[in-house]
Amino acid sequence: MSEDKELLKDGKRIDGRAKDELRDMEAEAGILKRADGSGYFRMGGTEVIASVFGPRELHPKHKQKPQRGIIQCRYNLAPFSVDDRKRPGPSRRGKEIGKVAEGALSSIVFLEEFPTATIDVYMEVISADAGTRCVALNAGAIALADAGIPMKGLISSCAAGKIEDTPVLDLKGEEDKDGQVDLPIAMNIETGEITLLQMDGMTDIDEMDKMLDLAIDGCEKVAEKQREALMETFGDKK
Amino acid sequence: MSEDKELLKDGKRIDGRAKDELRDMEAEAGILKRADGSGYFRMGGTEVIASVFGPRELHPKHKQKPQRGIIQCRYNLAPFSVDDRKRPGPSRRGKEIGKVAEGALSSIVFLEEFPTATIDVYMEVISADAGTRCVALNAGAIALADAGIPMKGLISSCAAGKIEDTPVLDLKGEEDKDGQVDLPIAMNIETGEITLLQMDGMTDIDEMDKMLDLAIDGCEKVAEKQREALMETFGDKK
Amino acid sequence: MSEDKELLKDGKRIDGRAKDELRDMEAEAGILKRADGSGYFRMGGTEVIASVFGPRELHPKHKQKPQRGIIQCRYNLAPFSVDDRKRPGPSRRGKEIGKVAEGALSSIVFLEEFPTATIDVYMEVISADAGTRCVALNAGAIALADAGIPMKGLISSCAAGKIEDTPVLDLKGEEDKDGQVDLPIAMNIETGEITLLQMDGMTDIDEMDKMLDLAIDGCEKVAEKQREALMETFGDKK
Amino acid sequence: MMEITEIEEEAALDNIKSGERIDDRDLKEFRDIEVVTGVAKKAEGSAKVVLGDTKVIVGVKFGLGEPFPDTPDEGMLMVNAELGPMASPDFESGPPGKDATELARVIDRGLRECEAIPLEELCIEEGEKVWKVMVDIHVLDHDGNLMDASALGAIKALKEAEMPGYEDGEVLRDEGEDFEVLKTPIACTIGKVDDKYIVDPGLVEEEVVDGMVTVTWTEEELCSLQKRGNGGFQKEELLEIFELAKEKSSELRKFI
Amino acid sequence: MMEITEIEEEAALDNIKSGERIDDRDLKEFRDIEVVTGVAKKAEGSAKVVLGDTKVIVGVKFGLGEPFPDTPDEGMLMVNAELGPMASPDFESGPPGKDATELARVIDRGLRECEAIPLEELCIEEGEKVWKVMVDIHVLDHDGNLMDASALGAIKALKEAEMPGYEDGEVLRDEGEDFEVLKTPIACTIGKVDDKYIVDPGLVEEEVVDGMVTVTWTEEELCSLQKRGNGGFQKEELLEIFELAKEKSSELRKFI
Amino acid sequence: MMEITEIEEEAALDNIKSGERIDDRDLKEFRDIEVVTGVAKKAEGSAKVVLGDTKVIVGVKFGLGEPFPDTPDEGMLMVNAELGPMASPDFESGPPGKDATELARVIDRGLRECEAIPLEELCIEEGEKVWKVMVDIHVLDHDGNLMDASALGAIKALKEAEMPGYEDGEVLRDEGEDFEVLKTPIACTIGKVDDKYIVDPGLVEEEVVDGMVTVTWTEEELCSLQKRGNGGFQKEELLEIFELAKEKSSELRKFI
Repeated sequence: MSEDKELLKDGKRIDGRAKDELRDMEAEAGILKRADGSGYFRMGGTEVIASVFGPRELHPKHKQKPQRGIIQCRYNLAPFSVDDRKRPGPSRRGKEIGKVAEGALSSIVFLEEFPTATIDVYMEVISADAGTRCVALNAGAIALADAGIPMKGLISSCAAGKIEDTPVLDLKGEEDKDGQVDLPIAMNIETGEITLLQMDGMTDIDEMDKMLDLAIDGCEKVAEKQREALMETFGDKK
Repeated sequence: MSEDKELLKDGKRIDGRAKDELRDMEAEAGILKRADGSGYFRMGGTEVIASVFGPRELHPKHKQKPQRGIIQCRYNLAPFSVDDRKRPGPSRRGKEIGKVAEGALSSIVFLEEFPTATIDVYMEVISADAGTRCVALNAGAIALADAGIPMKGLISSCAAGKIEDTPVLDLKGEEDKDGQVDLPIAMNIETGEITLLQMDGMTDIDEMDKMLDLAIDGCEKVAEKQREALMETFGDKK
Repeated sequence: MSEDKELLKDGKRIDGRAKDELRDMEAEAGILKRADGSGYFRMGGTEVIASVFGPRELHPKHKQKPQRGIIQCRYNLAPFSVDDRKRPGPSRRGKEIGKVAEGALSSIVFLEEFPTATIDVYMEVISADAGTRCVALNAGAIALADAGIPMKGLISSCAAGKIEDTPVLDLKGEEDKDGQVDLPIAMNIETGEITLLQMDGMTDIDEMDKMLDLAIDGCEKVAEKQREALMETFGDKK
Repeated sequence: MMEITEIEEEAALDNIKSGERIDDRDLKEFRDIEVVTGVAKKAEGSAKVVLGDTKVIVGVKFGLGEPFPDTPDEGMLMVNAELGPMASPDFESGPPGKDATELARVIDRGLRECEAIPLEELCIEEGEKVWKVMVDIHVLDHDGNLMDASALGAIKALKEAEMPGYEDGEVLRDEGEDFEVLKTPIACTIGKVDDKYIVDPGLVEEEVVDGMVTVTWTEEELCSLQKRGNGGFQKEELLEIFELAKEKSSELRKFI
Repeated sequence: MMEITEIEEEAALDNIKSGERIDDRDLKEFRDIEVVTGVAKKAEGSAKVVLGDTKVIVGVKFGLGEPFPDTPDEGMLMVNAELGPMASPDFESGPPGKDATELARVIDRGLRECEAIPLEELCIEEGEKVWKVMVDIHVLDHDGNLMDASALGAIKALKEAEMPGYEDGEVLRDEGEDFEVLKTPIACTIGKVDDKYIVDPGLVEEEVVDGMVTVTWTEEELCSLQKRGNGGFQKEELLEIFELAKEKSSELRKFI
Repeated sequence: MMEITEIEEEAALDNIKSGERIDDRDLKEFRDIEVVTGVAKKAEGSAKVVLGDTKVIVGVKFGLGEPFPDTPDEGMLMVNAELGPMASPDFESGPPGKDATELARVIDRGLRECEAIPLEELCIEEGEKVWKVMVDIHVLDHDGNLMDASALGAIKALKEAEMPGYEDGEVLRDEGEDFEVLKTPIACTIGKVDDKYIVDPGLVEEEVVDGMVTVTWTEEELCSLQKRGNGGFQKEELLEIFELAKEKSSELRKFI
């Protein structure tokens, strides 16, 4: 990560946000028919649609777990979601994000209620402007709730980062590209447990402390948006 | 499709055929031992060998249909069947032709007699000089009959087209390349039902009417050739 | 195979060996924990680690043989085992070697004791300086014995070859590259049966006779090394 | 999750036979249609088509490439469709199967045969560098008739597209100008049950019709045909279907 | 469809042990052989080999390519085999498996080691452009001994091939001249049961022999060996097999 | 073959809860560690790491390549991991799955973020030719904590590597000089059960911990984090884990 551009000016960021301010958000639940559950989440220029299928039988059978179900996540960039068209098909980056998403979501579902089953969470990035894994998890968590999967809580996700040696919340594209640290987290809003944590870049523990605080606050705000979307659908269904 | 060459001269085509004339044909049944049924069909410079296996169990099992069997078609160009060697392996074009071939052949087989089963039709193009999908279907239909699969009729196939604004029957290589329309059809000879229909190129309904008439007549002639081949084998077996 | 370099001088080879001399060898059994059996073999600069899993259930089930088990071999070059990094994944050469290794090893295992099962032998080449298939088989045979698989004998392998019109034993890298013939064999030491035999290069039967004698003697010496390694582990286990 | 049951299939069939539809439409009536553009911000052009509960996003990207040897002075058009597992319990991960491939190729032919895209104007340096126009069809929810929804989305996204600038081997995505599209091919799929024709078959209807034909019309001419499904058609039926498709495609054309 | 049964296997084995064959051949007798050339009209050379009920087509195509870095002044030879599902209920679709790969590689080595193809004469521009000779083995019906049938088809197709012309980076397929082949490697597979040797093992026999060796002879020299199957051979047996293969390969050589 | 049983899992969990380990280690104790270099003779650098019964070989190869368009004056670093079937009954043949991909990418980020490799010094000709540094992680025996073993092997193999010479487009592997590595990132994985932390989780422990964090420290700074497994961590726990990892990574650093 280089630092060519001026990313902070008079305490404001390139899009005018304060250091601890999220991009504008939009959320929706139940947007698809065929899936068991679905969700949409947008943070600034990053948009993701998620669908959930299951619990359903896991194939091939010898991968089934007798005591509990599993969650399988697929994270995928639409070919037109990035500047240079992305060739369809799995990428190394996408595989890794699928795995950490599984780690983030598995802790909130009562998987022991679904022995031998799989719950499949598909997250399709329609537009990518940084923070795609966080937005994907936010959409995925909405979809899981929309599917009526019994859960211990809600997972909400956002990233903190460091630009010009300053901790800030929710990097957008240019900030991510030219910034110093990217720290995406996901949190169980009920318990405060952090269920996804990744970090690139150089930092010390003191800065890390500050970035974690920013990100945790951010997750709380994301959760509000997710809850609104779920309430609206819940209202619709009545 | 461009129109650089003179494709029609004094009502005759580049190979001397009349507008409503098929290329010379050759057909044979029962040419292979290991397959349950097999067939060979040649139209001019286009040659296809087909084999049929089944009805047999469909793998993986969760794809089986409880009420009826399915037909699976594989259409493949041999690497040496075209000018520039074709890399082995499935192509987009081959996949599509496999699918429309399944649509064309499924309607004549009593599939309800074979619940959970598959009938596999393999069509290998040995030499390609236009009309490969039609010739493949003609070979495939012979192979199905040779395999003793109970059928409602015979599928016969050929293409009409438009060159120099004139509807003609059974395009050969140069005509296909420089022509204006290609209209391959397949027909159930017993009922007259058209079970494959594709079209590329620009046309109006009036021309379409004429091309369909040409192609339907062509299919009748193809059917004669297929029947001859089957009678010969039937004779052999006595 | 060209003959640019002087490979023989005063009856000695480029590394000082006599014509009928093997490279120095090293062997070890039981080097891995998770595998059911494992082995290590080195001949000069060629090193292979092998592991054995099984007998275990063969997937998919429709490939199981009701009367006897099968042996499946995977031969793989580590990406860093050759001069120019090898892209991971199966190569044509590796597939062929896997097949001839299966042919070489299957004859010594009492496969009829393991109906429907597979015994999987994985051979990873860590460093490649000619003779990799022979060294791989030597490591694989140790791993099979270490796994306690009931066997009729021991398979030992080495290659003879021809350089400067002279039959020699156990070609190393430069000799293989610039030599005239490569003749790898594997032998059941108890019965003298040759269970792997391949040959590239031009030769007559007289030379072939001499090369086979060299290779057979070489296999006997390899067997001693393998037995030492197995005795050592057997001693350890007491 | 909606798995199709036999009962639903029978209901769909019985309805059509008596001149009705399971979703209370007329035989020749489309489901509700909505077309929204600009839905994928990183795409040079994009359109979302909602056809009843079927939802498709089509995105258009421009890139640079080397032309095909036999057309050294023409740009390239690529149409790709992904039927990803998010859109239906019947779709699996992996490379495009037969259905996705057919979908992409029918739409590709519809655009190509009528020369909707002026490929010869997309040449930058003959034999060396040309524009690639990449149309990606992304299915979000499959409730039937992906063909018509995707074709509509593709031509809409192309018509909305801004073509990026070019300088010294670089794509300048900030400098867009309107992209020229010469024709408007519209695909319209007609299904048949006995002597009844239906427009815009839904998911269950696709399973029960005797067959379908996807007919692509430009403003004046037929430019592509694709018979789909297992049944067959008499010639006279086909001619009726072509006319019906022409008539109905004008309803879809209003959304362009 | 012929699935091999245990009874057939036992019959095949008992026959050989008593000096006979299930198809009434002598132990050292080939099945009926037919070799036809010019069967694939688009190939520069092609041959169909019928060996009993085994049927193989081999096609040769010429193309242009960049030479390998370590042989910048040599053309390239590629041998590929497809055991497609049409030829046997045991073959599956997909990339070549172990059997197809072994088949292609043994035939490749047979051609390469004796320098049957003068690769250094196939260089067009050193380090830049050379001819690729692509030999494709296409199995139509697998009734055993694909190795001998395919090797025979490969050398026959190469000998029949017309080499296309070349001008300004283009392949001129209309201007052919005879393609030069320097040697005639012939593969002959010998199977063993106890002390009996058989020539040209059929499908069931391949399953029951103690092992097989595919021996490739040029006119005078051995150029490739491949032991196949699970059993083993004493050295003396091998030497007998090499001689027998030499003798029998002369029968196959007549078809070239 | 060791398949993990429920009984083992329970034993591992109970042990940790009472402050012990199934293999009699202390909670914050590594298993026996051995690091050997020069184990792969064809690699420019290599290291074998033995961590208890986990065994990993890392090999470094140098090659030539074209730089990425957005960094025309920088060499390229590639980290790849193969979890081949030899190392565990749970691993399958095939392209790298999620686990192998995560392993490679976490180690890649550890090296890249702290700029351990001076990529700008690996440029040969700007925009045309640069060095590729290819780090391959080859797992021989998987008994847990592949992450720490592989990261240690990677930095060790890089530090031991001899960089080949270059002349006229050729790699001269006989002329090596020491390869410069600027930082020493060390990965240390901490697992949690209730309020207990464990270092270097073994195979069974990885299955039963509430979660793990792989923390990568250079000499002074954190350069990569990866939370793994299904559970979660309070913020305070994370800060404790980062400190613990720093302390314990100094023990691993001694092997460099």
